[in-house]
Amino acid sequence: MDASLKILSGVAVILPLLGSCIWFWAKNKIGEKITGLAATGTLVISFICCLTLFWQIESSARVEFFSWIWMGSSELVNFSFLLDPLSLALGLIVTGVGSLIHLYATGYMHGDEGFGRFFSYLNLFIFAMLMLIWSDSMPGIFMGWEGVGLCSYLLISFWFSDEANATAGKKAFIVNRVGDFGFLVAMFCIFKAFGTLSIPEVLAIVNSGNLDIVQVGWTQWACLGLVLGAAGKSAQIPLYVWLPDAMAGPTPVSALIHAATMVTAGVYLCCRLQPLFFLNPGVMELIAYIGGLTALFAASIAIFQNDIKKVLAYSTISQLGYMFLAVGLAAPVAAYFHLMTHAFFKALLFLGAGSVIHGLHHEQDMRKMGGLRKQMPITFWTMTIGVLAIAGTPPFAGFFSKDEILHIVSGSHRGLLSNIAFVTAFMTAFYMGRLWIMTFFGKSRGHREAHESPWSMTAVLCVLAALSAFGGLLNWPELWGGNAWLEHYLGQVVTQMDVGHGADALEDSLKLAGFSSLMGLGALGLAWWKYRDYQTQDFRSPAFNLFKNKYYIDEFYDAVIVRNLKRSGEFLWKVVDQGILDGTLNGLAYQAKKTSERFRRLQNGLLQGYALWIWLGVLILMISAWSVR
Amino acid sequence: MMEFAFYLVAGLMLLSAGLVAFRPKPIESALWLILHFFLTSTLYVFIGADFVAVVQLLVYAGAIVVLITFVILLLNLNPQEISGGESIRWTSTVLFLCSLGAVLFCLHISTPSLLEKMPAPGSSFGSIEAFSRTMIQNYSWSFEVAGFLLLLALIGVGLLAYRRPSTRDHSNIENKSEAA
Amino acid sequence: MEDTTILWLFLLGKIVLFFSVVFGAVAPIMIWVERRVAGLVQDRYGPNRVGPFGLLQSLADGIKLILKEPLIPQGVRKPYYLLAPILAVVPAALSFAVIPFGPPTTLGGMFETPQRLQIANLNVGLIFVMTVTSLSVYGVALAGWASNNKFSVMGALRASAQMISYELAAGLAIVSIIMLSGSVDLMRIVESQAGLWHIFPGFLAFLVFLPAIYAETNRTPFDLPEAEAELVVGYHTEYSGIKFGLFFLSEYSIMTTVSAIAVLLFFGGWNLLPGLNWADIGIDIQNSMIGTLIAVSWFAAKVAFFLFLFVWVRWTLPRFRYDQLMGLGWKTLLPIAIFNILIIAGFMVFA
Amino acid sequence: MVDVSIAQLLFVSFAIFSIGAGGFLIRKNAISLLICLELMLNAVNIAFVSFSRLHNNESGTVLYFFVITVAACETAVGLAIVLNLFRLKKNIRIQEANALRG
Repeated sequence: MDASLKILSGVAVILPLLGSCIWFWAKNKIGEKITGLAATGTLVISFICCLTLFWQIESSARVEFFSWIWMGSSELVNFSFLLDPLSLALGLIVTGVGSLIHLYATGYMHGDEGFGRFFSYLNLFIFAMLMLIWSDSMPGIFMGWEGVGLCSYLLISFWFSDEANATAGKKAFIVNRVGDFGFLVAMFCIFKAFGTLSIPEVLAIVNSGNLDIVQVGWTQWACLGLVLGAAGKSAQIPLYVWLPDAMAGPTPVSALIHAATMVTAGVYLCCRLQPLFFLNPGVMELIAYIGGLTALFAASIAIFQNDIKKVLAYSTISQLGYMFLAVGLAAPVAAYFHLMTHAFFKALLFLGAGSVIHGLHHEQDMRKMGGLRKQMPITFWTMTIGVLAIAGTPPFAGFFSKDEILHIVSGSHRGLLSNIAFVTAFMTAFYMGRLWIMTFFGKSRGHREAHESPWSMTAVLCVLAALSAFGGLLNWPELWGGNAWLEHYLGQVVTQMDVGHGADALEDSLKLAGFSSLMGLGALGLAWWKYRDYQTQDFRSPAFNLFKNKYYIDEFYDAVIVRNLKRSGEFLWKVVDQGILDGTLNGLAYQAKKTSERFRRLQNGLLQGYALWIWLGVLILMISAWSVR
Repeated sequence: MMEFAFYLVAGLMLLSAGLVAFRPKPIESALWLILHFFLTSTLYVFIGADFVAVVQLLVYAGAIVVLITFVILLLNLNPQEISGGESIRWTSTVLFLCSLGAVLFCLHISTPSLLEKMPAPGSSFGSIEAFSRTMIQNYSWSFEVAGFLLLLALIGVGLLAYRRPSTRDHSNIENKSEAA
Repeated sequence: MEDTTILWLFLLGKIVLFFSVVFGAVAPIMIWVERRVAGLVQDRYGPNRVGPFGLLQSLADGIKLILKEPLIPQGVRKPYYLLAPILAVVPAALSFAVIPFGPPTTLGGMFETPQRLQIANLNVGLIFVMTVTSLSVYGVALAGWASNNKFSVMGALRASAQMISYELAAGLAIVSIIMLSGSVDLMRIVESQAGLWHIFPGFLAFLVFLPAIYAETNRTPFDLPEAEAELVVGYHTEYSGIKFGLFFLSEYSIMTTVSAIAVLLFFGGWNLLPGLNWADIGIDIQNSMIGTLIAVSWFAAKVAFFLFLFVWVRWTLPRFRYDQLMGLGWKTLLPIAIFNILIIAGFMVFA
Repeated sequence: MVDVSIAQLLFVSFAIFSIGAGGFLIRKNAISLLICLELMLNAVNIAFVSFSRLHNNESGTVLYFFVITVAACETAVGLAIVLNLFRLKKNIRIQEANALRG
């Protein structure tokens, strides 16, 4: 049984890697259509492997491949996979949504000269993501972590000929690197504390409970590092600036990487190392507050964005805020559930926006859209399902996962956070409604006739619409008679905070659910009223350009960090290097030259001059000899 | 009387040395040099070193100054070819005077033993036998080296003075005018 | 000991006697002899008008030269022009001081201890002679250069070069004789020849010495500088009157000196014959006045023979070319002289 | 034999040396330099011989002999150099022979 597991997981991971190498050259040899289908094919195969793995493994399994020789200490770090519910669930999403998006991309990227290159990067991304999720040792995760960051850079600046895309890519990469720095610090601390880096061993030691104070101190630092890493990768408060700019990449990329998979890595990491976080509750609190604040903050900006992809980017940030909020309140299952449903409807929304843009020939500004209901019916209906799902209307997946989180937040009796959560939920519904209405209703402000996307794109949209519609079944709460499958499935690995199962609990949850869905519908109605016959006017309030310019965060970062960095760099270069180091060196050489110059003049070729000096010498010798006799 | 003769010779020597050093024309200084060497050999006779006196005449007056005189006569330089350009006059005069002063000062306060008359030399002082015995016995090695040095000088001069026939220029013979 | 006044008088007498004989008698007679012999050799009479057999002819020439107007050509470097003849004559005269013309005698009882018939009793006599001969080069060089004409410069150049190179050969010959006699003092050299004259062991030295002294005095086979045909009269072309006379005088005095040296070094000075000494035939040259006179006259006869040899050689041998002359001096005489030193050393060690 | 003190002899020797050195520094043409050099060497010889007379052993005179050898070589080579200088520069002014400088 172990051998088959090894083969399956190996194939699932190695296939995308091989694929990425092949597509890079194969583009002009075997034609666009075939490369597209072949790339999607590799993804489908690895999805099937994941599926079979999912069926075969009950609790968790460890697959060893080969061992890295770890530098320095004799500790051997072996390259192996930890296939437990957490990693398999996420693996399914990654490969599933990934293959759908590959299919979509064959249509979307049709005719682009970098077609092969695009698919090789995508495959490479999938390989890195799987590595991140499945490897059992921190260095393994880190390798995946870096690989994913690299692919996001490559894909964001895919059309690198345009300066803006290139800088966006660089920005993303650098901000991620700051996060990776946190991750590295965490790894060092863990190694210092526990002497090993493979996660099962670390968790075993932590669960055994006999930790001395020093080790706990080190774990605290580790957790802080992990939070920084997660914030970097999942675009939370301090390091979220790169995600909106990442929209410069092609839409499938945004859908796959910046909605479904990569951004969830942070959440996965926190869930994976949950016992570590339990050791220091302060950090959990920090995560919760970061999540809440980010959610509110991003939602407020999303309301005033005019670019359709920017709106979706900020909505992703706020939804991730929700997930971190859940993780912070020790509810990893809820976070995971929201993560999965979010993957479905956010991918759907992004791809829908993609087909709108595709239809309008790369027009991204919503003010130039409108009235696409008739020209793009399928996109319209699938987008409607997505908007309803994210707004949290009852039958759809979004309602169940968000309601779960709201339930937990209100249950944890943290007043501020629960208010934030509810307000953000209202705002989310509002800006999604605004988006929905501005693109599909009202007069067509665009000057060109839009056309429906080809079947490859619309088919994917329909599948995703179905998933986001029935996603809620994954974790139908027991209170409402569901079997809460995900809770039991993930329960084997992570511990969920219990919200209570008594009769009043059911009553509360129903009340809560009713209130949240009413709020969502209300926000949609408000949006309908506001933007129904939208021409050009928009909010005209002083706060408006504050929100519009994203609270001037970018400028602030630039002013505080980047400029200072440049200035200090320049200072070091000019004053220290040029001034002091070179200065002393050149100074010495100059002095030597000057003195030798003086002595050179002494040797003027005059024979009698030399004789004079000799004579003086003799005289001096004579006198000194005589005086000393 | 002998005292007076010594002072006379010493005075003449200084005079001739002065003339040698400071007469403008080289040929004159060469001739004065010959006189100076004669006076020096008489000084040696006064001291009692006969062999040295004769060798002085034979080698210095008879060979070295002949060489110098020959070169002066043959080159037949006209005035502007000889001296020209400002030389470091004042430093040398200052130097010369102060050194002379220094010497006088040293001699003046030197140990009284220096001022006494020298004892009469041994009978064989200054003769060829004594000289040659000392040289061959004590300084034989330096004698060989001196011989070798002469050989080297010979070869050196040969090389330096040799002019390949092609490069000989006869220009300096025609345009000679009033000589030094 | 003798009282000093007599010694001083004796010294004065020697000086007066010697110089009057050499300058006064020998030079004029030699001139006369030379012209008569030249005549006879060329099958003609020599000067025979002035005095019996023309004996007074050289006296007449001398007076003519003295009374001639001292002509100084224009363009001549005056100071050095006048200095040159003096520099030529002085060294020639100086060398007589050292030559012993007779055995140490008491002049028939005038002195208790035998006195040297030598003007200056230098124990470095022979080196002094060499020094003086080398000084005579100045006169020649200066004369040629001072008279400021191309021919005399060429003549002076050749004469001095010749004298310098042959001085070397003569010097080395003399060195071998000094090795034989073991001393540098001329008197000692003559006494060491009592038994065997140096000519026999040092024949090779004599063979080198003879041509060297001819070259030294610029005489016949080597008289290139005054070669009438090419260089007019050589370095003393511009000289006339007593200045020319002085040059002539210096030439003849050097000839007498050199021949005297030859006699002293090789032919035993005043010793009678190689095997035979004056004592053997009963003449006491040391104490009796007549003995001394006989010895001195025997010495004078030998010197006269050498002088005659000079004249004889002059009118028989052809002149050398300049490169032959220099070649002979450097490439043959010098090596022979050095080789001769080795031979003499061998002779002394084994004989 | 004149009985004279070493100081007087030394004085004569040094005076001549100074004159020679002064001449060497002042004169402007190469041959006068050589002549002054001869003067200096001669002065040194006087000192040697007088000290040899003072201590009554012959080493002084032997050294005198070696100094003379050196002087002869030096003069010969010096004159050869002057000759070349003359050929090269058509004059023997010392100031102008200063090519060998820093």
